[in-house]
Amino acid sequence: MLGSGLLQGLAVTAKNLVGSFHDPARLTTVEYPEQRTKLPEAYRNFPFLVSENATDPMGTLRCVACQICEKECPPQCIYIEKSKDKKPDATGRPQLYPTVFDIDTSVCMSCQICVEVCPFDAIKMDQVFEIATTDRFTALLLDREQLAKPNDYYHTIHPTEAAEVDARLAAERKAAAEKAAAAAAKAAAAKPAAVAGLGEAGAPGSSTPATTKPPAA
Amino acid sequence: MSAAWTNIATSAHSLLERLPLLARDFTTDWLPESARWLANSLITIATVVVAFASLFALLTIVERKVLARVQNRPGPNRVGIPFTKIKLFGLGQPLADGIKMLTKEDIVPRAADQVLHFLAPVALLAFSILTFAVIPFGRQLVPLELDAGVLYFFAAGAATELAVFMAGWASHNKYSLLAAMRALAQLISYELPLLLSIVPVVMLAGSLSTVGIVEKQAGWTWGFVPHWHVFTPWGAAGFAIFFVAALAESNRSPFDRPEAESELIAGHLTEYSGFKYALFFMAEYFGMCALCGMGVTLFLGGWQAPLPFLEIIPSYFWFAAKLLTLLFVFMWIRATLPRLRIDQLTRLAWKFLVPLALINLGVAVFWALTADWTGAIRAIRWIVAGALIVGPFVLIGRKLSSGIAPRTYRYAT
Amino acid sequence: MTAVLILIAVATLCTAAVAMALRNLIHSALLLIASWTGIAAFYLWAGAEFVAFAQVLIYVGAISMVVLFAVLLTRQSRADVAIAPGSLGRVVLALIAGGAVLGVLVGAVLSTKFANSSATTPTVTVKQIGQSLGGAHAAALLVIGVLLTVALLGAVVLATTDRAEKEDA
Amino acid sequence: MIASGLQTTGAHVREVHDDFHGDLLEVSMGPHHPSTHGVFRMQVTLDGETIVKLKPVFGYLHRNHEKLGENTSYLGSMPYTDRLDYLNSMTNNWAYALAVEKLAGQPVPERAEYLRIILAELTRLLNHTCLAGFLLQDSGASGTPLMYAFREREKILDLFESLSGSRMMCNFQRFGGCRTDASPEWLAAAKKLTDGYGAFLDEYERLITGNEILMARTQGVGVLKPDLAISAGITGPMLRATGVDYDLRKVDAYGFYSRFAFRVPLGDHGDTYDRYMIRVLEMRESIEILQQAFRDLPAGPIMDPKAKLRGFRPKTGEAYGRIEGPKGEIGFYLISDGTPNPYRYRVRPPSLINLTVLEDLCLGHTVADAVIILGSIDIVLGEVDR
Amino acid sequence: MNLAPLQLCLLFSSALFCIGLIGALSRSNTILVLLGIELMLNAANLNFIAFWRYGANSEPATGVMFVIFAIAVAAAEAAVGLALVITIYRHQKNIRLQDATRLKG
Repeated sequence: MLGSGLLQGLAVTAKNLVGSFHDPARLTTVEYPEQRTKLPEAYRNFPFLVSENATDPMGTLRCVACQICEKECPPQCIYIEKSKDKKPDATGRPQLYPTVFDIDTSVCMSCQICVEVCPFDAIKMDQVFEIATTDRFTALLLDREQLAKPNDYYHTIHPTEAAEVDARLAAERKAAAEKAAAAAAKAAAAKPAAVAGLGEAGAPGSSTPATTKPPAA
Repeated sequence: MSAAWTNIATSAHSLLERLPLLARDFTTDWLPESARWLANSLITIATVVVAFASLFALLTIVERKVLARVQNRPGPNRVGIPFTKIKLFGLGQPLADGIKMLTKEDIVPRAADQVLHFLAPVALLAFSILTFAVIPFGRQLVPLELDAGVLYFFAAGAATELAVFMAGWASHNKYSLLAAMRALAQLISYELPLLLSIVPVVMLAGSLSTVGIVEKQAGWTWGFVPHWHVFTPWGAAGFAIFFVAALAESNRSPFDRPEAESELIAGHLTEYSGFKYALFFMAEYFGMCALCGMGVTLFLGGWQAPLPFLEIIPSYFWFAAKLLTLLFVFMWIRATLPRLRIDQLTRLAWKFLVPLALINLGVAVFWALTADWTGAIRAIRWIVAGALIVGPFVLIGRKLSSGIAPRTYRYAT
Repeated sequence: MTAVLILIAVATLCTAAVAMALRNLIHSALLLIASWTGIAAFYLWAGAEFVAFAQVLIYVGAISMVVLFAVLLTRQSRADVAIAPGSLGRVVLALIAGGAVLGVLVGAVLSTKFANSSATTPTVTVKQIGQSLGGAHAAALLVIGVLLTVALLGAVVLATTDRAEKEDA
Repeated sequence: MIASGLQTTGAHVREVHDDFHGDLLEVSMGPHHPSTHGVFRMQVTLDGETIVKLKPVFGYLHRNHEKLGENTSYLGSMPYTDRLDYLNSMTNNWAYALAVEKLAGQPVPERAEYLRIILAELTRLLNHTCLAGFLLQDSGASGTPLMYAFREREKILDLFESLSGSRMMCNFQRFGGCRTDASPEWLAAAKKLTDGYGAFLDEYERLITGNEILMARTQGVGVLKPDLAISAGITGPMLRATGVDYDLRKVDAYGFYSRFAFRVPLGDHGDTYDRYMIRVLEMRESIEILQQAFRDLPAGPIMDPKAKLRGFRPKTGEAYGRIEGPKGEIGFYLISDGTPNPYRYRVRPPSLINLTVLEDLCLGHTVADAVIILGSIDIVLGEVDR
Repeated sequence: MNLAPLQLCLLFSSALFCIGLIGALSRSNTILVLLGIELMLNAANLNFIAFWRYGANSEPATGVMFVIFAIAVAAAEAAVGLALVITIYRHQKNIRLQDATRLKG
């Protein structure tokens, strides 16, 4: 009372004034373009499409154009056109692929639901946040080529998550390969002589483990 | 030997002390006698204006820095020397701000009173510069030595309120108008405690001349307690009242009612932009500097050194140091306190500061009458004077703050 | 010196005359304040600096505020600004009366031979003023003090509203 | 004179012409005004500086939230709830998840419930800290308390970001659990923050709570009577500041709140100071809850294994899920017709309902008071306008 | 015409007095009437200073004293006068002098 509260307040501000010169807990400013904080691994901004192979990103997209994300996206910012033909994916199995895959990042609200609903681990959240542009119409509409980023990029931004995904994919593919091999063996047992050679070629991807790195070439 | 040294030291000191005057006389020496007076005056005016304009530039950045540091931010630190990477702790900021202000579009609302809208910042700046005329910046450095200097200061200062009103009214904006009303109410209320708080000083110094008042505060008790007015019971109370009233007169937080940004946008400045806004800003800082300068002159011993051996340092340096300290306290208070409501503000003036200032006047009379008490009886003088101030302070403060108190809270069971 | 006086006089008279003629109350008040400042300048010119500062402090600092407050508190609608019928006649009458008074005064001033004025400016220091206030004019000072107190109380009583929520303004 | 001049300018300076109150002034505060916390407008009629009439105008931020909810899948509405009260996305998520879980009869694993409580209490800290800062900013404290508040808020947001990937739009809860699990490092960081929060509150209170100016500004200003509060449906700290003991954490004991020991602070005056202090005291209780939650957090899954992400179609029915959000009772009312989208989706926004008494609180006070009263109601326009 | 400075001052004050008089007589706005009266007071003050400056002075400070007291009286007059104006405004919702015909509100 009688001004003691005011004096107390002045003491606190004086302490902070002095503290900001020597106490890093008090001066928490990070001067952005020069200094940057480390982004947390979970940080998400806009989605990107995972491709298995950096040299041929369009050929190795994990996306099979199933359009689940397009349907689930709350603000409806994804537009996909399914291919008419099938192309072999990273595992060599023939798959549909998106001929058009657009994300309007001016609409996208970074909710990550597309990532959660994707059964193929094909779409993931990016961490690029310096996306300012002078062109607000076309520059924010990202197409398939701009969205595709290699798997090792995914590893650099979300290492833990990517390792889990890769392990899971490897397990799935191994299981699939084993199943295919078992089926082939069964078939081979049934027709030992005629299709013995074909049985080995029947699962071409089985010999290649799930590519976490692009081939050395 | 030592006497010789003392002599040299004294002469060096006096040379340093009179350096500004010598420099001025040197420049105007070649002029005929009749023109020299005019030239000297012009040089004085130019020096004061340039000095305080640079101080203003410095203060803007310092204030932002202090506010920022109090708020745990680094503050503006980017602008340095252009086209280089040198940042100089952001000292180039005022320059950049100045360029920005100058090049911004000057918008005058269509319905505004064009002439008054233009005149308001000009008048404000003119009057606030006028107040510097009687402040003694150093031992011989007073631009205009007036017999009624203190009266002049407050006369010139009173006119600045008018400019605030003009700005608010001329803008033809409701926020500005409300701000103008608030400004009037606030300034009328605080003029009184401001003047009353300096009456004891004038009374005990026996002079309305600023130089005379400063010279009265020379000397030390026991060789280390300066005879500044603030070191007497009535002086301390008077200084506190003066300080609070000065905060209000210069529209500084917690009395920045007229431009309370959280309710009145920018008050009377709402419709001002560009250079006119900069003029307002400048005038406000000038007014603040002038009031602080007056506070230093009246209560803090003006250009007197705090300790005898420190007299070696020239007097104008001491004035500047005290002025900057007071300005820093202004900033510090701004960084800490929330704003008062307009009725609380006027109530504080009329029901608290004015009675206290009147009581303080009585204490000053007591002090003057007991000037010849010596020895142990002096302690009684101090006790009586102190009690006469603290008692009413507590009583009136209790009365004023009745109904507001920290509360305790209960919890649901 | 005379030129300065004439300059001050012209400025003061012009502002006062325009202030009295203007329709806009705020402009009138501000111009009158300028006029009062001109009078203060005259006091300075005449060497009465204490009076000049008192004039500025009281007229520009205080009375002007009260006037502006009154103007703002009695804001009027458009109807009030219109010239009331018959006011033209009043203006003419006022001009005639004012002109007559001016004529008499000017005639009197011009026809009077004043005693040789002292060439030296009489100096009056603040100390002297203080001494005569406390000495010869002490009674007047007390009366003025009482008058001001009564005026203050009277103004407060007059301006206080009956409404309960208006408090100590 | 002034009237004639003002009439020529835009609509915002129109004079009220009234035979009896010729000197009333109508001022439109907002939608672009520094103190209205977003695009909110207070149309105030002033007699001098005293408010004789106040009309809140809102809807400038209307985004069709409820209709969107009816046209989006249950999951798709989750990120939209973030954007209701964008300071408190975690509690919005929880309230919505609770409603859907009620609708679908979806159980939630124990660890997820604990995580929800941790996040909700962190959100409460965050919201109340912000409020204290904004309130002081509104009363003119040059930003210092606000900056201190934001310094602490930033730490909580960092926690949210490292857990959910986004500072404010967390989109964290799912029907039947939470989206990601909290790592031990995250829990350690959160615990550290909680341990240090009391010290911050102490400093903050030293700075401002005992401040005579603040007390003079807030005590006795904007008094809300308990009966008016109840009949207007006021909830949250604003209701408890009037002395009504109503906290959904105790009343509903949703989640595992019944397992936690905490107290509910109550005010006796219902004025702005009480509203501020109740929030400060609630923060201290939140710290208690957080400490207990960190102590008792069980291991286990965070997602019910039977929970469905895609093709989620709750059976026909209706449900109302409500929790004690930082601002009051935030509730979601859902009607399912068996399709993937809700048939009816309705939000009970505490900000809007608490705002309804604004005029009652402000009448007879000055403009300056209206600003801090509005600040103490604690609205977020995203939730008011939806 | 060769005028003594004192005569100039007196002419100045006469003119100011008449402006105040004309204003006070011709305007119907109470505030302006009050201001006209203030001007007349000021004109009188001018005379005091003029005679103090140029007249044969018996006592050095008399003119100054007169002006100081006159200013104090003027301040009191302004305060009471404007309070009256506000009261009139409250009663009749305008401040036209002609309408203020009743002493009782």
